[in-house]
Amino acid sequence: MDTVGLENFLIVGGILFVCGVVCMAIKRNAIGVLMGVELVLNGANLNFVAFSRYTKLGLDGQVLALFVIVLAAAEAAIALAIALNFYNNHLTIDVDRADELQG
Amino acid sequence: MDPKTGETLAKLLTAAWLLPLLGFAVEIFAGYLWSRRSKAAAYLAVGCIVGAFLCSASALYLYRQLPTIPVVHHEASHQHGKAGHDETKPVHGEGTVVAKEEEHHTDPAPRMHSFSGTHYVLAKFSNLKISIDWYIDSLTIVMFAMVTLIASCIHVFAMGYMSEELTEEYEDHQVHTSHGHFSRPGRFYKFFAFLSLFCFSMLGLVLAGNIFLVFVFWELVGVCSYFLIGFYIERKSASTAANKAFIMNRVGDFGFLIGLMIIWTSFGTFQFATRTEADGQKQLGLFDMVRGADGKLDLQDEPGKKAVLLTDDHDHPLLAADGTRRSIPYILLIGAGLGVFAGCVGKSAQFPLQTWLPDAMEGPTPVSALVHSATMVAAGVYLAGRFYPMFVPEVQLVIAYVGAITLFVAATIAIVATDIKRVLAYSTISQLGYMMLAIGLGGWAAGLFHLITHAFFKSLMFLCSGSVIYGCHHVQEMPQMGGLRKKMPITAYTMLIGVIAICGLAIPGVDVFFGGVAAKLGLPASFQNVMSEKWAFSGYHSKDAIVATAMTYAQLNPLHALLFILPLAGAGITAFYMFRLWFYTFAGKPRDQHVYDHAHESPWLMTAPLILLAAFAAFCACGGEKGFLFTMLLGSEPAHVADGLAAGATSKLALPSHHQIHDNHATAGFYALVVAAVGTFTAYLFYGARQFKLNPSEVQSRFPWLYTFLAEKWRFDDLYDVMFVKPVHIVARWCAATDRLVFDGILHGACRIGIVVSHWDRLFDENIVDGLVNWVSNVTYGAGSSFRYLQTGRLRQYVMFIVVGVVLVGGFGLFWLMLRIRPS
Amino acid sequence: MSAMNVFFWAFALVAGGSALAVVVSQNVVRMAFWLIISLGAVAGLFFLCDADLLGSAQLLIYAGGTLVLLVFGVMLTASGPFMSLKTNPGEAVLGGLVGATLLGFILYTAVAVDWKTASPEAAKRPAVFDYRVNGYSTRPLGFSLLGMRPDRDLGEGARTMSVSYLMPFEIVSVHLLVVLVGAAYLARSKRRKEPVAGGSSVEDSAS
Amino acid sequence: MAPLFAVNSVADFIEDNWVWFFDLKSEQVNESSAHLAGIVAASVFHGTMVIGFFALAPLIFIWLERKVAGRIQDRLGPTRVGGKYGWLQGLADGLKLIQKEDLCPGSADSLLFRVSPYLVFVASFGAFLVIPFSAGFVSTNLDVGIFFVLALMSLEVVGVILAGYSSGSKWALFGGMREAAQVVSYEIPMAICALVPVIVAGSLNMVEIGQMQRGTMLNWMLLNNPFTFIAFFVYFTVATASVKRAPFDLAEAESELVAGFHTEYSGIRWSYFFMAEYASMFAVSGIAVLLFLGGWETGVGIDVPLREALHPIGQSFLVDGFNLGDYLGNVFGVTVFLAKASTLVFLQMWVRWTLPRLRIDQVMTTCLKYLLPISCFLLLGVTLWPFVLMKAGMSSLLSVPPLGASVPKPPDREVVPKKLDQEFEPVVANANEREEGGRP
Repeated sequence: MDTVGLENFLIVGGILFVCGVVCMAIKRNAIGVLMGVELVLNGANLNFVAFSRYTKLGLDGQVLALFVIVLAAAEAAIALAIALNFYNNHLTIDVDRADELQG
Repeated sequence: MDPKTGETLAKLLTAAWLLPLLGFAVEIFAGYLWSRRSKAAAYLAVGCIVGAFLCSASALYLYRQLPTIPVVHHEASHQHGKAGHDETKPVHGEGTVVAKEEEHHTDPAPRMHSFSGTHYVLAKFSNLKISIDWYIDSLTIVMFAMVTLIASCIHVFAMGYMSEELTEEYEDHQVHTSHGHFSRPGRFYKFFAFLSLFCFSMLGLVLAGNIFLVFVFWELVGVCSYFLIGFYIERKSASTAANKAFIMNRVGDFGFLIGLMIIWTSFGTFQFATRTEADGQKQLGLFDMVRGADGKLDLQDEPGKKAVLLTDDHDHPLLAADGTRRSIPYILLIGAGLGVFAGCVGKSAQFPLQTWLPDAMEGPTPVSALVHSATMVAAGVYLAGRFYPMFVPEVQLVIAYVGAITLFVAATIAIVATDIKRVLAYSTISQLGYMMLAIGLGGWAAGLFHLITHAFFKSLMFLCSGSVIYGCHHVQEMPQMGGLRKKMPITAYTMLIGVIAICGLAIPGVDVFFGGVAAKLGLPASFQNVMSEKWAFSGYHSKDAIVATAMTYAQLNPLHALLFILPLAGAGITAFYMFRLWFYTFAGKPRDQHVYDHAHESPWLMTAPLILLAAFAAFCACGGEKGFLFTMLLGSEPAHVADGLAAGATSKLALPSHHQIHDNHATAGFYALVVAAVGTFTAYLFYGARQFKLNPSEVQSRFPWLYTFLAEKWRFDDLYDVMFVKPVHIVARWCAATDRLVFDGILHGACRIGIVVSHWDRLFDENIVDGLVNWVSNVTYGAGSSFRYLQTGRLRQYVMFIVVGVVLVGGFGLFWLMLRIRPS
Repeated sequence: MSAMNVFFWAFALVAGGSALAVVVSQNVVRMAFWLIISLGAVAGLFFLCDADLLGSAQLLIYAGGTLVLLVFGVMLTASGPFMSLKTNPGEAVLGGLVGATLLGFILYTAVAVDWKTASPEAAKRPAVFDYRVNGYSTRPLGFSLLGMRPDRDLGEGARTMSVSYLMPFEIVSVHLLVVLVGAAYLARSKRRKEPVAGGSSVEDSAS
Repeated sequence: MAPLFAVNSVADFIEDNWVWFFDLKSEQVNESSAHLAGIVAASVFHGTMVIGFFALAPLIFIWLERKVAGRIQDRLGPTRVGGKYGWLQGLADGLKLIQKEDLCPGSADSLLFRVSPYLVFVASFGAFLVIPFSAGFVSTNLDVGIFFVLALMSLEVVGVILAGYSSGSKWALFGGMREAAQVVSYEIPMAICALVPVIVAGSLNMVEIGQMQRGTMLNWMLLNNPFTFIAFFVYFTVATASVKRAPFDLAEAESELVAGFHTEYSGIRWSYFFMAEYASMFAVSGIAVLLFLGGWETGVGIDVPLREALHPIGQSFLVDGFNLGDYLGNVFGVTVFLAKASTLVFLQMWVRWTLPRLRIDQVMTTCLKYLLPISCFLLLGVTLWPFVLMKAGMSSLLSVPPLGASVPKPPDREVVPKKLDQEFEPVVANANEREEGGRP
């Protein structure tokens, strides 16, 4: 008997999501922030896939998850390039130092 | 064979027509692609025009191979015409008998073929259409040959004459600027481009098969003439002359346009000849509609409603839509004729529009030779000839008088002119007058005959004068020349040939002698014909024909005796001033030693055309009335016009017929010869003789008023100045004053008001509008300044904001949901 | 207890625990390591959902690609061995609180909604991508990316193009190309104009 | 991995999830009729066999490596342990490594240092989850098999990087970074080359790909068309590089980096790296065999008759649903597969001891400037190849039925891609009729 249902997946997704958000919020390292973003995306992805498995969403959920994965890879590449540039300009990777645009 | 030959002829002549256009296109766009020193453009132009000449010559050869049309119908009408003539002029019955006897002898040239067709339809309005037509008869072909031959010679001559333009830096000594002489890049290529364009236009004019197309090319040659007269556009005199020529021509062309409008509205076609289209539809031509085959105008002679009824090519009446016969009011036909003739007057520099031609001598001499003597100005005569069947007797009388007056006036002015080119220019006007006179008098073939011969000897003389000018380093005043024949013998003697030709001198009695010899020797008939003609250069034959026509006309219409007296006198005057020119220039002693010392013969490039043209000037009319050229022209003569006039008896005028003219030929020739000889001799006495020399200045001081009158060109320029220019100036001055005072005043007032208003406007703008905007911006700026502290620039803080925002929104949302759910 | 339950709880625990470890770790490379574990576990969850292709893609792209990239980034931007940027404890506590609240909301939503009734049609028909019912998802997925929807009977007159993914697929592929070029452009090494005090290793790290 | 959970509730687990682990061709054994004891026996048997193979193969290969190296270098290699050929040398090495102390350098990041060997090990052995040894011998018949294998093997590099980084040594770091750069680069042409036969087959399922190549050697993917032919050699080169074998073994270049990323490792953790390396070698060779060299087929056309002959033997032997004859056929297939793969592994060793090591820049240049464009060209070419055939009016290059014509349609596949051209239809129909009697 399967006692595992949609809710379980949603809970795991939620945990991943919140971990990602918190990671984004408290990490000073730019790459740490980036990892937070990846976690958030994965939490969302997990939801998509679970919905596609357990509800009528079907193929759409998987396709969306696929797109998210692909775009996340793209985003990671760009973000890392930005981080490298940032490091080249500031000699640090601390995002708190990136406050030149403050009011 | 006929249509096929017609096609071949059309193709040949079209090629000859379009070749110069090709040349023009290349020359004007790629003329100095490599260098302004390159003669490439000239070679191209010469190649094109020589190619055109070869095409024309082949066409001429082909055309001569065609059998002539049997003259049955023509004979009949001729007879008929004679009969009518007999009725009107019983006095000359004797002449008819003579004519009858010599019928086959005096009419050696039966009608020749004519062809026509369409290249391209430009516009079509139901059954009316405007198209690019061609019309080929012997006149077309002769004109083509003449134009291309002369143009070829002149192109070659111009290669030498214009060689000074072969430079990057041409200094114009006649234009003075604040920095000395004006200098510009050479325009050698441009000159030849315009020459090519001109040739194209002229050939197109000749080939055109409808009057509208003639008008198009008419304007094109006008434009070319404008460009070429104003070739030295920086010279004030040149640009003025170009403008003058153009404006004078506009006056004539205005008449032409009116004529065109009348024709278009009355006939619905512009086409000359009747022909069957490709779709089998018959397209009636103007000539067939107006006149029947016998040359008669079908008059509807109601009082106050005189009209000409239109017929088709088989003399069947043409019906309008309502079943009545189509007709054209007689007055309109006169208007059309006069209108078209007005165009001819302008183009051929006839009285009263003759003043532009002498000024046109500002152009380079080859231009004068080609455009302003040999071909373009002859276009007027050509058109008059081409349009001849459309002229009613009244119009013809006008033409005759205009021609007569022109020839006399121009000849008298030529006596006192001293500029070598101007003498030739007046001579040209005078000779054109002869041609017009001939056409007006019914001597169609004579007039066009003179057109051809004149073209040869006048272009020859112009080129000679060009050679003189070139040799004397741009000295044009005859009083500074003299004795030049030793320095430039070829020029001098070719010029002499031209002078003799134009004067119409001949050796009397030689014809009889040689004719006898030829008969004795048993030479072929054609040789006998040639030998028994007078030994004279071309001008004699053609002018003789005109004088003979005039004499016959004067005999038929004694009221118009002046039309005989004026040309006769003109012949004497012509001889006088032409020999004056030659003696002045080439004979005697040098008057200006400096000019004489530096004079030199022109290079072979320029003298070779002279020799060729001299040969043609001398011998092109060989055989006179029985000669090749005249026979050719006669083949296309609308001879039935004269007969038709006589038969119709619509007018009190009578036009001479061939045999009548022939009767008077010998007599007239004798008169003309005597008069010319007297003129020549007088000239010799004045300017050539070493002993018994008469002094021209004495004559001049004896009749100062006459001299001044002639030197000021009969004061036509003054007259026009007073009549047109001054009034226009006065009106313009008034307009200017009105403009300055009234309109400018209004404008200035409006401006002042505007300034005052805008001053107030500015105050409003600066204080109220700007104040409002500034206030808004200040407030915005203040708000932004206070809000900017929210923008910390800390990434993680923003994330927190987002999360907290989501939590808050979620919390409120949940709260609200609970509130909603609980009551239910 | 079925194997599904076993695997689900195992993967879920690994995924959640590792995610938590990512948050807690101070060293970036360790964070990356935990992230790999977490993402791998998520891939396992994908497999449990019969999303074979997605699971493999997750492994290949995330674990194999993105994370290598991340580790590269870490090493290229590290100014010393085992570098770590300490989080302010206050911030950490605040973040934890806010995160906990957010988690509360999310869990409440996930549990409170009856997903079967929320989507009534889903209740009527069996789950779409159960391996035992409908077979593998790879081919339908591939077809849908090519513009066909074999899994769905759209009925008469359906606008088939509007529900397939050919267009997004093309856009994403072009997007990837652009990203490739853009990242290469952004990350290219720029020679420093003036030497920076104490930054002797800058040249190496940039190259 | 199965025994881990078998402890809990083996019966329940297997009954629910047999399809996850041992795909015993479910056409004969449907869920309701599965007999518990037989399934358990089979699973235990297979589990033991696969695990045993995983454990034993590296030992054998290590011995083989040393022997081959010795022969190539004109020496004898191991001679003493276990008799004449020193065939127990691997075991002796293993024992020695297990006995060694598990060291962790002081400057290392101890957690990562300890964990990364496992990561590498799991990644390279995970590949065997989906590699079929024969038509019926595959632990998981995954529909995205080849994709999954490539994905898992790409994880290996993470472990290497972490190992290099966490060692706290510059040799290790350099080795790890080199490895990362190299493997990440070579993964791309490797995946593209693997896609070339996948496009021909129209399936990612490795069992399907293997079945398509049944029959004679002409049916092998290698000889299917010019592009797959070239792709095989490119793939083998790239695979050699991606498992960091010489001449591409820059990550552990002894002459430059001491031992590269595993400089600081010793004992059992060190041996994990080596077992992983040899497992990877075998895995990429197995993939090459499956994709290009006919998988478990001998290539001389005896397989199908042999299986047909064996099929009637021992229906429902011992347990309901277990077919002894088919099982023996599968064993034969496994033998063929292992032989082929081992040959390729031998080839890799041969290359290692023959060719000198490249420089790192040469390695990268070879990949990015040559192999990558070539593989892209191959991909393009193989995509366009059917059109070339269509224009030429041929069904295939070597005038054999087109690939996969003899494979019965899988029952779980509902949508069949439409054939490109109608001309292919009769050929397919004939092939189906001819092969109808064969084992499905």
